[in-house]
Amino acid sequence: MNTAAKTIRITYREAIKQAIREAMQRDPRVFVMGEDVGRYGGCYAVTMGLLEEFGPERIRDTPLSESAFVGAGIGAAMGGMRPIVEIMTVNFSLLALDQIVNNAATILHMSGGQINIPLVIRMTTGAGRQLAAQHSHSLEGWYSHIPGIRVLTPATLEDARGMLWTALQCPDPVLIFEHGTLYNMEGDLAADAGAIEIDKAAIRRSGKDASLITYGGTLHKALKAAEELSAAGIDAEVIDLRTLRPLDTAAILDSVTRTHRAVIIDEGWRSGSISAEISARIMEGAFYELDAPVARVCSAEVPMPYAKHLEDAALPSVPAIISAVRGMVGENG
Amino acid sequence: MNTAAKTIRITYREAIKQAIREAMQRDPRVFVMGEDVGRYGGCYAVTMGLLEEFGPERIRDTPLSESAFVGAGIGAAMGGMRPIVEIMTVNFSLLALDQIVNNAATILHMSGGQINIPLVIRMTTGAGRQLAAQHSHSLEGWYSHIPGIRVLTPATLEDARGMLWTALQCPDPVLIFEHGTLYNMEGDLAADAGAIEIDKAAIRRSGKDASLITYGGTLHKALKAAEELSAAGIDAEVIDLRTLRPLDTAAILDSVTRTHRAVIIDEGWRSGSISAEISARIMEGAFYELDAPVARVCSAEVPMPYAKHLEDAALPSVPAIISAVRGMVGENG
Amino acid sequence: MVPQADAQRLKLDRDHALTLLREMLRIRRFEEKSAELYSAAKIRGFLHLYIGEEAVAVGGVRALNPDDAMVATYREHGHALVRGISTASIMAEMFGKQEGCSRGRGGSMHIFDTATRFYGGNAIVGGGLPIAVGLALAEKMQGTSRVTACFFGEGAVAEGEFHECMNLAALWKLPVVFFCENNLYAMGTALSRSESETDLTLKAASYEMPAWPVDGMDVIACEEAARRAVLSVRSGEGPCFVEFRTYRFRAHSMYDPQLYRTKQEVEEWKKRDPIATFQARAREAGLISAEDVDAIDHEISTEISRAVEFAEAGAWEPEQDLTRFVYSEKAHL
Amino acid sequence: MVPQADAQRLKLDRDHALTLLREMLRIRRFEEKSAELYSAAKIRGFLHLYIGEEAVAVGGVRALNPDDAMVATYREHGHALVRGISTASIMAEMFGKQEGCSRGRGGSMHIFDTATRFYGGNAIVGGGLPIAVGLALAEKMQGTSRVTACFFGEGAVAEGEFHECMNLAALWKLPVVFFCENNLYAMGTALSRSESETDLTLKAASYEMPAWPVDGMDVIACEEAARRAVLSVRSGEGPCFVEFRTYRFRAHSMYDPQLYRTKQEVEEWKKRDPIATFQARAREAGLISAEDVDAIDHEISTEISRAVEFAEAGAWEPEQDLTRFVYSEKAHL
Ligand SMILES: Cc1ncc(C[n+]2csc(CCOP(=O)(O)OP(=O)(O)O)c2C)c(N)n1
Ligand SMILES: Cc1ncc(C[n+]2csc(CCOP(=O)(O)OP(=O)(O)O)c2C)c(N)n1
Ligand SMILES: [Mg+2]
Ligand SMILES: [Mg+2]
Repeated sequence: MNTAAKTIRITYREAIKQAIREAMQRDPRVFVMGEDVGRYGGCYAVTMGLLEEFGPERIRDTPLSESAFVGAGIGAAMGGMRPIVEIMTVNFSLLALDQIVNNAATILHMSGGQINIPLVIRMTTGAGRQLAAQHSHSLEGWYSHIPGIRVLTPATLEDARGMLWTALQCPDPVLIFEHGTLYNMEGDLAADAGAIEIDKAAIRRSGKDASLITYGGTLHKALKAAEELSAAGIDAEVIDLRTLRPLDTAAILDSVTRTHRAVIIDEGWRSGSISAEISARIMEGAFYELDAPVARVCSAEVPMPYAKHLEDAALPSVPAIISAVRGMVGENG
Repeated sequence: MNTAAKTIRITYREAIKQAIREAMQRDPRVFVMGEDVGRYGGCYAVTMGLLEEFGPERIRDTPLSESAFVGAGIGAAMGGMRPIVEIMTVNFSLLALDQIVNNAATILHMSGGQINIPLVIRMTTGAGRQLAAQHSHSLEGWYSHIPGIRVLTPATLEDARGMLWTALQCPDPVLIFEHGTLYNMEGDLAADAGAIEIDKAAIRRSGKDASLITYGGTLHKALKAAEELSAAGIDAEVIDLRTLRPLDTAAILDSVTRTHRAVIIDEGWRSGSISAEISARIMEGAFYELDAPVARVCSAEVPMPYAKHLEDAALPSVPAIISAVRGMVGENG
Repeated sequence: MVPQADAQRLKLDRDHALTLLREMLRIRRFEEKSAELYSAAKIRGFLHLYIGEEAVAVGGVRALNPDDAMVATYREHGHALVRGISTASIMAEMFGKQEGCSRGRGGSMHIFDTATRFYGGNAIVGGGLPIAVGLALAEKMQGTSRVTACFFGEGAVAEGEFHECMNLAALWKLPVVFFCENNLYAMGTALSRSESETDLTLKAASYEMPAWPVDGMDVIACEEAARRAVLSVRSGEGPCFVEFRTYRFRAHSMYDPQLYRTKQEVEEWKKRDPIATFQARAREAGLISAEDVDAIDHEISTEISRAVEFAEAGAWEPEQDLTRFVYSEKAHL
Repeated sequence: MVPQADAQRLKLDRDHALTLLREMLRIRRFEEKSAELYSAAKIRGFLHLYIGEEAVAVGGVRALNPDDAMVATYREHGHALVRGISTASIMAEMFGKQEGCSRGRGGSMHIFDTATRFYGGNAIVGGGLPIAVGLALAEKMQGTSRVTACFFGEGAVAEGEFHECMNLAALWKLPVVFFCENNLYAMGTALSRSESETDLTLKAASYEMPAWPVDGMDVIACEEAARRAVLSVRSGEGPCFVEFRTYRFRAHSMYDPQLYRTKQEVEEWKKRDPIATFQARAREAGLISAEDVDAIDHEISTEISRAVEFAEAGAWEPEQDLTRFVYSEKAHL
């Protein structure tokens, strides 16, 4: 039908807001709770205007009490609501980690399957804005170590618009990480864009020479690198993981089996990042397919410095991705 | 000299206690702070008797305020003391994680190298005692993702006795994870056993057919597996990592380069565990040396169930290690 | 601070007296049997006995309606029994059997039962408070008149979560009642060693929350205070805080040399045994007879031996089901 | 609650008046320049201005001895300036230059200086409190008579860490003074929307900690209250809490549409501008003249332009030094 053809110009921020609005219109059990989501309009303006539309009961400003309001989200979910808890940034989520790891992730199991926790927690993640060591973490990969939760990392307008509703339908706790540098990303989105599945990776660019495996904020760096590589005659495939837990291992192995080379790009600190898990899974599932060892382009292992040139040096960069690919396509290529 | 020959019969618990006692005798800046370290004698009796010897100023019982007393340890270290903060178990350390990640790990860097934090944090880790989902985490590998801290996992009497003093000499924050199943481990220790380096892995059993790479509570399972394998004619090397951050990559690659096969044994949940990082480093540093893909024997990805048979099934086991090695030595072996 | 509504004393009649005695005795005998079974290694992990504190759970839980919700701690056998969870399913849970209320996945510290809205059994001190606040938030948003009761020990008062939850509940006038079980010790730490202000009702007052203390060894007083609090909360006046002044007769858990208190102190408190004193009172008042007591005793021991038989006869959950209940089996709720 | 010692009013003489005015004006002009440089993109990341609150830092910091310690928040330019950290090194820090007090690694939110015992600059709300408590613990254990001052906003009062730290400090009678800067808003959240009890001194009282409020727009009152508190703390009577009632004239940070308050409210408060009002008072009292003010203004603008030149002329830390200061460069302290 031709409405499907219609598109609208929209930002990542606005796409998330529309997803929240639609969810609140469709389901009276849905409400938003977090610091400054109401009167302030959200620290990154995602919830701007929703207070006026839905009122203070459903757009709840909370005190600075991360552990209590995240835990209250768990309890409210048990009690029949569908909370969307916003933690301003991943950096502050550490104050609520006990509630996430010891309650949200365990109660379904500890209760022998009796009690579900249909909770969605949204938070901003990532560096790139000179916010220094306490405001620049990328811990989404770290969170994906925890059984019992799901970890989503929307990197496109479609996913920003569509993952939330599906997450709200999920009977288990879902964490959604929004990279801070994406909020102003603007583009065209189908006017009727809606819910979208949340457990499959996506091929954002297909190619035959190497697989660039990434997610979130670094997806766009990988796509840019792939462009530049194609100019140099190297045809790279770009995989957007979309979901870090559960990881879509099949999609990863399938791509590597076709390209025989892989570079993982991850804004997390290298050691113990999700990039390590991906490399290990390729080791276990596609070892004999590899023409070269899997490479990783991650953040330097340093608390993020404030100075721009040092921050840039600490983060995965397009040139770094390109040289990693070139290095490997050189080898038995 | 012949005193070196003298040994004493001692438990892991007692070895740690002696290390604490010696440190407190040698350095007046050293003190112990934590929940029930004094009157109760320590939840695992490690500090039993120290209150009587050193008094309540230096063996400080704290309220149930993990974030405050861990943070107070950071401040006290900045202020010239040498605190040994005991967090009863790793499960409760999540309540103090903000202080560890956002302060202890960052302040040296954020201050441009001005401020050191010579803090030691000890905690019990691991499963195996039917304590269920909230009391059975093995998060030491997870912690080792954080730049700015050091992560130690003493698995032998020598390390239990010797790592603490060296950790106290270190100008940076050191986390020591003691596996709960080791406290009653008894054996002979040199009467003059003392400080020992904290950044090198150790070969606990040398072998030529495969490298079993592990640490902490699973070291003893790996050694047992190696014994049984040797009976079957497979000569396995056992590497005790001892320190998870920084990882002794050289020792890992050196062993794999000799054995051409590696199995990593880790009590952490498989996805995103330190075993993934080790596998990735072998991929990057010894790919062409491998006769078979690196394998991992980890904990099942489930909040730990209470029932014994289910807990046993969830944890790395000697038979699982053996079959992983057999599987690979079968291959082009 | 005491709401006046329903302030007159409860009229105690024979049935009421028999019920109170039966409920307290059931807990006492159930736990004496549990201790025995722990020594027999039928029950493992941590086992925290409530012996001495029975009047609190009996008074507190009886004040609730069947459709109210409740949250408790790892010392929750008593609360679960009074709430009406079957003795058999609780015993089976502690045996780790599939017939247990949590299918043997939770054990003694994690009793859950949706039928009675019993939301655990939480082994993190303070960890249940945010959940209770969230359950109450859900009730309020859904416009019910249901109350959520949150039981916790005085040790939890030192945790940051206590502070955050008291404030959030009072700020939002949520229908939650905080039942603080002040047994004077948190493991080995006396209240005076963990709180600068030991009058806990003053803390509650600092959140503008009505609060009052009650003799936790007097079951009638406990029931009255609890009913008064629940009534006030149900009437929409916001949360209440009740401090039950009680005492733990047994060790904190099964391994506790009790170095932190004198035998004499324990003996003094035993003179105020809630069961013995109530029984005497009811006998004097001519409400019950020696025969009644024998009958109740007989009835209870039959119930408990049946529960043990049931637990013994129970099945171990199949090992291949290990990873069930990590994520929900239903796609939607 | 007010300790009587030193309760008489400060005698204000000409020098004192000139100093107070100069200190407040320096902060004001420094931040006006900073805002300008932010628009010019010389300063990046988050920039939180203290304009309107100058009297608090001037009064509070002046009450300290040179060897006392202090901890502040991300809104700490004023405190750093009054403490005596050079204008040039603070400006260079915000430029991200190597000559900055934190070598450009910290930026505006992370000013550190060991020479003046200025322990940051913390960007986690409440995150500095445990550090201050620990610094005070170190002083007490080392038997010094030094005091640690902890500045934080009223928003931090909702955090669990506030509660844990107030209790620990009072319980252990530590030499720490809590200076709460109540500017009525935490980002966009008014105190009445975040606290069930808005009289913060009552909260302090619930920890048995002496506490009193003071007009934070009156620099004399601020200095008096601070001196009184510091004196009481130094005398060994344990911690004190002072609530400075003040107001933020500017946005929370550089991106804040200020939807949460009216222009009129801001204008009302501006009538109480601490600088204008004090200047008028001092003029009336004949303590200072118009020429004095011009002289100070001139002096300050020279100092600030020198600071900007210094920052401009500063060097970028070499990129290859990126990972310095993650771990200490000295093996021992
Ligand atoms: C956050 C946390 N810290 C420490 C522990 C270990 N622990 C278990 S029970 C307990 C004492 C709690 O005392 P209280 O709250 O008074 O309850 P009680 O045991 O007296 O019923 C402690 C310290 C824990 N379970 N959780
Ligand atoms: C733990 C935490 N949560 C949220 C934030 C985001 N944040 C930064 S400043 C601020 C407001 C703090 O208000 P207040 O403590 O009153 O200090 P003020 O900014 O008014 O000086 C918030 C919510 C943070 N930095 N840390
Ligand atoms: Mg107690
Ligand atoms: Mg404020």
